[in-house]
Amino acid sequence: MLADLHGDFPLLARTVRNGRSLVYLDSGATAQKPLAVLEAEDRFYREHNGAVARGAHILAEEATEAFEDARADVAELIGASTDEVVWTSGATAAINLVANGMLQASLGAGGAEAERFRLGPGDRIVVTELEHHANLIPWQQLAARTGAELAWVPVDDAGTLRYEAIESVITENTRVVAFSHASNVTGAVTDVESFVHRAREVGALTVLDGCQSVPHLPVNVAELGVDLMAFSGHKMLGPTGIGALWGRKDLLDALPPSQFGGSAIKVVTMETTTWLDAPQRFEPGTQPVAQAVGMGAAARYLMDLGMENVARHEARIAQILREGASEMPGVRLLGTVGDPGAIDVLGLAAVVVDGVHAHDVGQVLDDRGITVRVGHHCAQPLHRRLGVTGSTRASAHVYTTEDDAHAFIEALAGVREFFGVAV
Amino acid sequence: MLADLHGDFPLLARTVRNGRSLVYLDSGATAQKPLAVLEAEDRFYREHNGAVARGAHILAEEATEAFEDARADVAELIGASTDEVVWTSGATAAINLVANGMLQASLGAGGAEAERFRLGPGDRIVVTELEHHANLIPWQQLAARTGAELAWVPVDDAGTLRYEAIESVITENTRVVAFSHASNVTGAVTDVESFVHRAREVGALTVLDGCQSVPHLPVNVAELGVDLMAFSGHKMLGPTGIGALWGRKDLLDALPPSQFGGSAIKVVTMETTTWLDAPQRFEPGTQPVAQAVGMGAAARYLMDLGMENVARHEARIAQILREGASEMPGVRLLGTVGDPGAIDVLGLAAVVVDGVHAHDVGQVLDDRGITVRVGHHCAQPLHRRLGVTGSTRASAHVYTTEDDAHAFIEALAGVREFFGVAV
Amino acid sequence: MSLEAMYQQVIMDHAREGHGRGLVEIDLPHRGESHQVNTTCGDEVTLRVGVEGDTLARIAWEGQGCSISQASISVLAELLEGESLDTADETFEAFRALMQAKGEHLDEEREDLLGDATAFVGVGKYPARIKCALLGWMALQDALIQARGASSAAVEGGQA
Amino acid sequence: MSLEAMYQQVIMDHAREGHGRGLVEIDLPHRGESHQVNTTCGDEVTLRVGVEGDTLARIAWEGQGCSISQASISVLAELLEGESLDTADETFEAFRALMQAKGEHLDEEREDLLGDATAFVGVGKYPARIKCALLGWMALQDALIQARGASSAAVEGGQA
Ligand SMILES: Cc1ncc(COP(=O)(O)O)c(C=O)c1O
Ligand SMILES: Cc1ncc(COP(=O)(O)O)c(C=O)c1O
Repeated sequence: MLADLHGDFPLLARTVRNGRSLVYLDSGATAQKPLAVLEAEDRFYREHNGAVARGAHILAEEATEAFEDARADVAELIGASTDEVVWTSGATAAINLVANGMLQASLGAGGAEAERFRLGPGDRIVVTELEHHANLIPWQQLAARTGAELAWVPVDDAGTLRYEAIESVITENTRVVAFSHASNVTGAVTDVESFVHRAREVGALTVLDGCQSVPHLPVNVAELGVDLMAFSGHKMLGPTGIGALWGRKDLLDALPPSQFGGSAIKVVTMETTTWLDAPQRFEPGTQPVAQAVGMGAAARYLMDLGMENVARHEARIAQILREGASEMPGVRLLGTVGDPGAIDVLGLAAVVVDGVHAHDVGQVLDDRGITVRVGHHCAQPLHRRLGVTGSTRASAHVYTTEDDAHAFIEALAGVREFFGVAV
Repeated sequence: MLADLHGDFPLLARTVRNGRSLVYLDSGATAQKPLAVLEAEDRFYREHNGAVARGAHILAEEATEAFEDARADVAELIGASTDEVVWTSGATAAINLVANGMLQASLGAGGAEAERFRLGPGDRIVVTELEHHANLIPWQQLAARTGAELAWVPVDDAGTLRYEAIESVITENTRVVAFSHASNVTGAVTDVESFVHRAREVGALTVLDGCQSVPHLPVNVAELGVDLMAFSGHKMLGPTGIGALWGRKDLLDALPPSQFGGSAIKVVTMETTTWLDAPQRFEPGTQPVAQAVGMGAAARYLMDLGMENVARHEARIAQILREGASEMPGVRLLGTVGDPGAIDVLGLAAVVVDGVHAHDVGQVLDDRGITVRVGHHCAQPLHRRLGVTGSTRASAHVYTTEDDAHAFIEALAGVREFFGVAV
Repeated sequence: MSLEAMYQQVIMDHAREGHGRGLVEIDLPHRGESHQVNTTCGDEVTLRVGVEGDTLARIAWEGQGCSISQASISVLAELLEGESLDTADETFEAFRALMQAKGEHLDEEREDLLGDATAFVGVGKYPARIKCALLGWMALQDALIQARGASSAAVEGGQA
Repeated sequence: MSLEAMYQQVIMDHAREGHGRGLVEIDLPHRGESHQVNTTCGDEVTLRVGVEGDTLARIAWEGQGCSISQASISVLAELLEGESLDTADETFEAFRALMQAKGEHLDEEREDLLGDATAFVGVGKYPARIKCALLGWMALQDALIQARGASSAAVEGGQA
């Protein structure tokens, strides 16, 4: 287990609802921020704020250096080269950058180099049935606009991906396979290799949604073998308003941009524009500089803890949450408990309480100072597939203690009684 | 004149290059931040950070309230209704939101309501020759993708818009007119009414680039009569990583989204998605919450100063900068000096020094602690039209003093001598 | 504010009982129907009204959701069926005011009008739950607009 | 670091003189041409080289830009025309090292190689200006790759 990190996270010291101490278990939605991140952002504004990559004066120089150093830190966290990391406003924006770039390519942008991104009738896009809306709707809409067909790898009744379907779903005409590294509902960590292997066989691009993996597990893009990966800052202890797209350099240099503006260009006339190479071609306009600096500091904070240690810590929390929930009468845990030895599941538990609506479950927990997420967690199709409209999710991060996890299980045990549902 | 506000802006107290005090004259690129903004963001992270519009727990409630209050503050600054303000990652993103929405519509998205956004061959898009790349390239590329034609209102040899050309350039088949409220190079404030009048005659949408007006002038969207307006947070004393699109509610509710993800949706199945109304339909994914809170605080700070006062203050700075530059031998001021009585020009001056490259001019100023911007300021076509590749721009904000402006003029006067160019 | 103050017994009872539940055909010339979704949680309600003269003669609904949303629909059905349209409007306005009151009680006159619905006073303390309590009321308002309209056709409409 | 230390007299002189300026045709079998743009300011250079055996026989260029970029092209033209390709490579590496040295001098051996080009030492203090100083050198490197390649055709290429 990691040492107790509460001292690093100012918000965790606050009290809620009638002076109760806060048990923050909504890190799957957004994480709290360590002082290292808050101070990095604040220092940037107080000492170095200036336009990046546009000016030649001292502040512009310092700001550019801070911005690029942060990019290097984030690249290091995922085992990538610095020039393969594109700043975006979040993971959602990163995924849309890829999908909209493919739309631009499909409409003729990008010349011969963009050929591999062109879609049309007869082509297939593959996702999975457990995707977060952010990694479903962009592909669904890309399919609708280009005439390509959307197909998906289904899950079974427990919410587990049916890996045996990969071969038949990822057909020869599949051009892109988008899937998440870990589910924000079941917590299951995806066997990436199964997808990559088949995608390579048919020559499809792989786009990984790393939102729930990068903050919690050791992630190395070279080892994973995917082509592109999106992740966000706010879930990995960084600021809001920032995220990143990682991609193989040759792909990024060929993908047409879909957001246009200053600083991303070589030459602009009224009629035509030529783009810089990646990452700059995808970074038009004034950049989220302070946020990048904050995300860089978050990456350093995580690397200092060591992602192996983080993963082991959260595996222990997962065990308490998931075993506790699965053994509780009248409570259904979405997904499987996970193997206590392996890191095959995130430190989260989404549960359905028989006879009590998730909103009501959440209200009882909130009253105890325990903040969890209720609803469909932006995964409506998965919830529908599991026969529920919503669930109650407790999710952990580096600062979550065993006590936090026990508090959740204890409070959960009292919910049905409170609502007078027969136990 | 405004009182000296340096005490509110921590960065302005720092020293640069060999201990010189900083004269910050690059606010046109990005503004410095008052304590009120830094503290609002910091307080948010330390006390209220939580996912917005998704959770039901106390932090989610507080974060949502802070986020929506900030939206109301920004709306108030521009005289708009709260539900007409969409958060974006910046002005560039806001303009792309409109252009990419029109692309989606042109490809069939959005049903009958989106009819007014559809473009194709035979349709015309109008911009001006002085646009920032952020308000040129999105339209240029939209034209290229849809087969519509791009036309522009030209400028004269001084860089002034040729208003008399509006009627002939904005033809009956013009569907959208995108133009800036104030030029970031000449500083000229646009006569918006001339554009709006003609656009209405032909039934074209008007999109205003308010990047350089909202931070410096009283702006009221209802009075301006435009349909949509983009502006960014960092130029109006707010954080990086945030901006806004304002639009008439009926238009925003009909414009198809072009970025897809969670929280923007009503119902999602694997095959289809239905969207919420504006502004949420355009805000998929985790929002830049802390940045919105910071931008709201910036709006309040400006409203407390009073935008009339801000404009008057900067008009005085403009006079010093522009008269000083225009009277200097061997120096060319881009644009016109402006009328000392009227607020027809921003507090900025872009100059070309005969025989000295802008980079070298900037270097001399930087050595004196004066930070200005050198280059094409993301307006290559305008510079090309004026026969230069770049210029040196000093630009002011609320904290700029007369002394700052005089320091620029004084240092500028020494540049040609330093480089041994005959005076 | 304790949890018990929010989940008053009246609310728990209504959530269980569900007055007016069952989406029966309403055979009146002036009728309306509305389907509302609470987009934060996906909860839904379909609510039908029938109007006779100035009277809100029938209310019928089907839906699923949390105890707050279900109880509040049950309460409004029990409270307003058979009342005048004016009373329905006033009660709706009073309920909206209660939701905005951040947990404070309203004046006696409006509380009288609200009857059992005053039990929802605690919900006003929890902004995220106000939508739950209002779900049925939004459907009612929408359905009544149709019933009052020239056409008596049932139209699918709106969102929470 | 004073401004005068950056803009040394050698630099000012080269900026004025512009050795090798003029985009003459190079009539040698092994030649190359490169067009480079400094995208921060739009400055451009077109540079041609001719190679004879192991010798960088000719350098010719045309361009416009700041005094740093113009002077550095002039210096490289003066310095490297007639030198061996190996010397050109070594000098390029030394110049790159100088730019990375943040205003510090290099060892004597490399400074000897650099000659007049050591005057650019102050540029290393200003990250935004390093691109200016390297513009011509990038063009040279690119043009030499072509000249050395199997084909002797001049190819348009690259960016700064
Ligand atoms: C006139 C104008 N339009 C658009 C922009 C782009 O704004 P941002 O960089 O904040 O996206 C700028 C600033 O760079 C500008 O000055
Ligand atoms: C699995 C997954 N994908 C994508 C996202 C979207 O990320 P963001 O909201 O940071 O854009 C999230 C978080 O909401 C997520 O959990």
